[in-house]
Amino acid sequence: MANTKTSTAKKKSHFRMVLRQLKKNRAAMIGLAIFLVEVAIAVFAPALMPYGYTDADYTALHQPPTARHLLGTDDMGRDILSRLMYGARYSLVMGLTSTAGAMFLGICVGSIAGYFGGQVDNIIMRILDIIQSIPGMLLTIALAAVLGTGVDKTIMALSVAGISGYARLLRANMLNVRNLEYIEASQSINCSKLRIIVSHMIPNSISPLIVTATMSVASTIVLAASLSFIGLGVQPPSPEWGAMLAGGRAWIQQYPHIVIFPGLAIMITVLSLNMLGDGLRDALDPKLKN
Amino acid sequence: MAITKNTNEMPFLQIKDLVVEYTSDGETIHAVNGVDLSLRRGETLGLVGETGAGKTTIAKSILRILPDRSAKICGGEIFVNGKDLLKLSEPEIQQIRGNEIAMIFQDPMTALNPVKRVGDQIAEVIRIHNSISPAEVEKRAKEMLELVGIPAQRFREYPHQFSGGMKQRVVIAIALACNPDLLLADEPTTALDVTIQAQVLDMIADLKKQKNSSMIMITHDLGVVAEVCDQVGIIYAGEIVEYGSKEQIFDHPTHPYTIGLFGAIPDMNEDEEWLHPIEGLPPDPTNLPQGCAFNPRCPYATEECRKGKIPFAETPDGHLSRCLHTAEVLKKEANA
Amino acid sequence: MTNLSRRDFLKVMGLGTVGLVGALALAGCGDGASKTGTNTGSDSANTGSSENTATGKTVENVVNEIPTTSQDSITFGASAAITTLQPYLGVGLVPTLITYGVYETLFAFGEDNTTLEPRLAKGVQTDDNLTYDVEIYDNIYDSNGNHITADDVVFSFHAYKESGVGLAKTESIEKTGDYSVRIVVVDNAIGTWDDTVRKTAIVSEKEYNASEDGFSTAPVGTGMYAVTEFKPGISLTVTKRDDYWQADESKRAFLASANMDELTQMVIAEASQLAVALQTGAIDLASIPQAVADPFMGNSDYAFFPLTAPLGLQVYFSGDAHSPVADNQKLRQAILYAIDVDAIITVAYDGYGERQYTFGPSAASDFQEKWRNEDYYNYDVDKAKALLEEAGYKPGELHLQILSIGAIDAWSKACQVMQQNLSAIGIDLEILNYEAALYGSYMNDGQYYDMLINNVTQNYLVTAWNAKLGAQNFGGKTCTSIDDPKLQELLKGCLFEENHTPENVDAFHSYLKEQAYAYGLCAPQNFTFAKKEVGMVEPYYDYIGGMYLPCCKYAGK
Amino acid sequence: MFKYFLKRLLWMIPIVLGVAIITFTLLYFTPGDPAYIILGSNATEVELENLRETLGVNQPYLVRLVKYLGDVFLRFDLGTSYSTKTSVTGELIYRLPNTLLLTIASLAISVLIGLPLGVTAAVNQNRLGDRVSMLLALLGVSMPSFWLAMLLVILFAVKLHWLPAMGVGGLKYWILPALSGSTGGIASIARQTRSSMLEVIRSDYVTTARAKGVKERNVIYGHALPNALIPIITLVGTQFGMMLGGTLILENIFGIPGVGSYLTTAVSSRDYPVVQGGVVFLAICFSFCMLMVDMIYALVDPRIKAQYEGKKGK
Repeated sequence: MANTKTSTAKKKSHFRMVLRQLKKNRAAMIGLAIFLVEVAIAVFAPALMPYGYTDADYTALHQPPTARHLLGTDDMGRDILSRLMYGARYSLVMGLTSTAGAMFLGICVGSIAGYFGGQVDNIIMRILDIIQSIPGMLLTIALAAVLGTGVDKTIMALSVAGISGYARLLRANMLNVRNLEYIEASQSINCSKLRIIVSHMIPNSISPLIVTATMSVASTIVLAASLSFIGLGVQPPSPEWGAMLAGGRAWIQQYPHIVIFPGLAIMITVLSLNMLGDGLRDALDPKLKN
Repeated sequence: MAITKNTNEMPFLQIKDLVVEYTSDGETIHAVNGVDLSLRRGETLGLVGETGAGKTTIAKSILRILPDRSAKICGGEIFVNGKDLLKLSEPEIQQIRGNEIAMIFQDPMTALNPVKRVGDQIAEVIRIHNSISPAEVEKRAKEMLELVGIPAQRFREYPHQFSGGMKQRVVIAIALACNPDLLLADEPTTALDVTIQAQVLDMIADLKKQKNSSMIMITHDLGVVAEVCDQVGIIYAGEIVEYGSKEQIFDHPTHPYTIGLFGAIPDMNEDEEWLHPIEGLPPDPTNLPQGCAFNPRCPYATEECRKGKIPFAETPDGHLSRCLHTAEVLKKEANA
Repeated sequence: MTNLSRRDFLKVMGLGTVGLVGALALAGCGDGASKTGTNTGSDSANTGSSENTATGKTVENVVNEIPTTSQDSITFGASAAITTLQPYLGVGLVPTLITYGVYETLFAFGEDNTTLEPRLAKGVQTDDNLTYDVEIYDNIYDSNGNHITADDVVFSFHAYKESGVGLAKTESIEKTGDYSVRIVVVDNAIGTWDDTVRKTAIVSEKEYNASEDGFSTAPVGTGMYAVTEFKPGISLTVTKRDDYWQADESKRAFLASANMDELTQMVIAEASQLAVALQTGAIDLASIPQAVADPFMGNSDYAFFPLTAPLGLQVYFSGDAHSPVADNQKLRQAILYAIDVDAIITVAYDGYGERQYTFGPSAASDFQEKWRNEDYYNYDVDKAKALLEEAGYKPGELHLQILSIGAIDAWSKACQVMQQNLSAIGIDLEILNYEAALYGSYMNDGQYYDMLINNVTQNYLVTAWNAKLGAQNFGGKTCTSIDDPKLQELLKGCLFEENHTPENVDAFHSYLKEQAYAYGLCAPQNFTFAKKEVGMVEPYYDYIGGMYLPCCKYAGK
Repeated sequence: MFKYFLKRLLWMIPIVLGVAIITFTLLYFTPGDPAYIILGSNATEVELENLRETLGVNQPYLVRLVKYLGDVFLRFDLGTSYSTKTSVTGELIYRLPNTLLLTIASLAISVLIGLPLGVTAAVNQNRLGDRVSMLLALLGVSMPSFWLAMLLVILFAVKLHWLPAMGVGGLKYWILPALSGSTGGIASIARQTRSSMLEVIRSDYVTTARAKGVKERNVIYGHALPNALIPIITLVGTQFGMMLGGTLILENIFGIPGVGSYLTTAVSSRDYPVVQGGVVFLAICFSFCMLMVDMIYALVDPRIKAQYEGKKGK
């Protein structure tokens, strides 16, 4: 039923259509808002922080929330609010960069497997089977142990551990796209293999990856937090949220607030990203909408 | 306004002023706008119209299987054997579905549950409506399969092992399993290729005769109507615009839309340069034109057509047409 | 129901839920703020640890009336997981109930944790402190009735040597008679012979080979106790044997005493859970970390036994050429003066700890009291700044790295305090928090760091010094690659039986302090709380500071 | 069907071999060695070097790889732990029940609660029930399981003393771990069920079922749900993998002697035989469960079963 109501039919690129759809989704907007506020906090952390994130006040150990320290102090008398603000940098940086890294590497591997198919695809798929039969957390732990502790090495570990998910997803999409007519068309006008992959195949199989990427930024943040929780990943004194959680474990009984607030920070970040991810998924795949 | 063709005995099915609306994305779609129908036992009524005219909605409202979230029956009554189906409670209507009234669906590829055995899907409707032993249920289900021309050994196979035509036969077996009094066939052959269509139509016709059940055949294919139906109702934008016996409609089409429909059929023995489609586009159901819904596309439309509801008018040969200019249209058509 | 549009509904629900979680969290911690904890006794008199900044505070034992009777069995909690009971493993992996109670050794430390006493051995002769002839009793039987002879002793020594975790300084052992053996050791340094004969568990060869998991779950020893129940990773129970081979009480070694009939050790890894277990009575006794000790402090239901642990914290300087501290004595002294040891005690040990006055534990037998009043680099920022200038560095120029283990809370906090202290005088200290395994392969090589945090303890200071600074142990240099012949000469001057005199020990202490190669920071005060009903009168701690219950004194026993 | 099952089993051998080689290589290049952890800080370099020799940690890559593969695949001996000298296989078999019990309990709770939640949310879409459950599901998915575990410990063990926070024992020891383990699972299964049910609920065969007079409950659970199961089963499969990983942390918090905590401590103490043995052991359990998931596919959907029997697998 052609809809005669709309005026001139604007040239609506797929991307702008998705954005329009996304704007209508209230929850996604709330998620985006929270996420942007956090990015702002992370960027302006040094200015916003009431105290330096390493300033220790030995007279005020384990203080519960008071006027001076809004969220209280930790086991070394450092202000938890400032550490959470600065800590946002670690979580967001690690979450975003390792997801981007994993996605990039995954796309390379996936597109090679997807395009060439046959023996190449088989070998890559078997290697991915092997990697994926090691439970995710264990693979990340082993990689973190190999590469060592610290932010940069943790990002590498998380990226490498994330490759197989993206590779498999992209390959699956590429296989359906491969035998569509417009790929044969581009082959017929003898485009180079790389051009076909990059300009035709990837854009058309990328949208599910975008949804997975948004969701996996959230799960990567949790993974990074659990790594430092068990002593790998980011080490004290840097205020990574997982490390702060691990630090507060011994004082669960008298001073639970040391544990509660970092966890809350992780949850709110992950919540906002999940809301955004849900919105994106609905926007990209409308039939679930009504 | 109740219309009964002949008033001597109570019609088996009577629909009075049925109104159905869908809501999606904040907009309401007026699918059925005051339909009146009646059908005597053993008779077949053909409902003809373009897709989206509301034919399927009428059938589904009879069985009350409209998607309850987005669809709503706003008004009207549906009497079967004197009982108004719309007033029945859910358990009561469930007794009727599949037992007294059954439906054959349009697309056989999706009408059957892909993960259940074909035999079980037939047996299910038998088991629900008859308290008989499981062995007996299976026996009757196998009989139904044989009846629709499928060997009983294939009882335990799955839908994906059947061709389109075979699947439609299973759907028909399901519909007729409990000897329904009323059969609603929603374009049963549209999704099939031509050779299979004929077989399926013949099968429906003689099964109907065997079980003496009445039927509503929904289709947009006038050939099917000619072969199967006794009465015919032409539907446009959720309203019946012309209603009468098959002979009356085929011999004296009176309503401009019906005439347009017949005109659109390409004639085999004439070599035509161009086909003759009806000009313009079907109306937008969320914003129906005032008065007669056909007026924007009707060559005979006048100002009056755009005001208020157009009543039924009796045509010279005795059937009904919802048009103010019946005489003028017939005169012009006679000498064209 | 008023039509609540989709938008407002979501907003209300979202805020409500986040508020709910926040409330749950605050409710959880609100209770913590009042710090009354859940102990039933009168509100603990102790002031919150946050107010006072007194250094090294200790809390007196408040149990005034000593109970007259005690229980026959004790259930106690400890955080170390017990996964195996084998005799020949690394340090700290097997509980003392097994190493002292079930297995026996040729000799063992007496009550003073210093003098060796015979246990399985009857007597020993040696003229050069290198070759020893040891005679053992002829009536030794293990809990399965196997008779222990010289062959078993030789077998046990070889098994321990092959495991690779011990007897690195034992040359050889051979049988010289049914009940006598000859043992030759590498050198006659103090501690070498002690470690050889007091760490090797003597078991019956037949019994050991018969056990298919090498005594991992069902050990058979000659000791006073036998294992009655063992759930790996969960709990271990030992009970007193009535058929102990040494019937003559006067001849029994101190470690062979068994003042308690049945002992059960529960594995409770989490500090807060250890406290809850003691409060709820699931366990009778436990060493409670300071962080969760509040409910028991000054609580008259619990007897309290504080101990300054011999295993404290030390900081070392690298001798490797790459490091600015290697050949700059003034810089090392400036750094040591800048370190605020009392702040470390406050932060790392929640205020309960004691300074060290030399490189090693103050409880060691060759520790000299006069060292306590010497200026052992007491915290003095001005002197530190002056020395830094003398060392040739302006504030902000110097960047140093200290190697530590991220997972050990006390070490990580001590480093963070030192980081703050050094930044106060203009030195940027970076903390290399590595995993234990990585730390282990870097610690004995100065090229990976400028400073190192570590801990060492022995019952003699000289053995501790030799273990960390003895050149022969680290390929010609100290453990942090410092090459100083005078240091080695002074070390050898007090390491052996004949020259282990106070003057020589003090000479080495003063030289080491002067050169500031290595520096003792502080040691924590461990708290052991026991329910009154346990009736413990006097505790016994072994040389590493672990309480060994069978040797403690109980009322009415 | 059985032929396909056997083929997949045979196919697991090269995969497990690959896992063993990858793990071995990863560990070989991990800096640091177990000596310090076994001997403690009192040990001198001479003693450390002596232990490294005994353990054979210094041998070249190929020598150790061949010896290791020979042990595992020919003699089925996963070796003994460096620190505790106990046999790795024995220890893993002792610990596996705890890990599997926790993982399967969490998975069962997730499915038993997540599924009906998802179905009811889909059935009355956009009504109150749907909104509330989907919002809670969103919260459940966003809450890190180890933080939730600590919150539960604070509330139920430390403050209220209703439940033990640690250790292994009767049923009440398993409540908190299973609850924190399954919250994430409940949430993601509910969300997945809702979306795949929404897709299925509009399809024609559901209308056919209604037209047959089938009661609404049976229409939803009897006809719609079986068709919506496929994507849900895929999710449950991946959930199992994630939960197996997740329990590593929960075992750490609740002090459950499981394979997870055994491996995490072994990785940080470079106990190579334990890590290699453990990962191979977990990989076998994991791929076996993935195979079970594929078998369940065939049970639920005859089309996939036909595909398995017809051509060579996926």
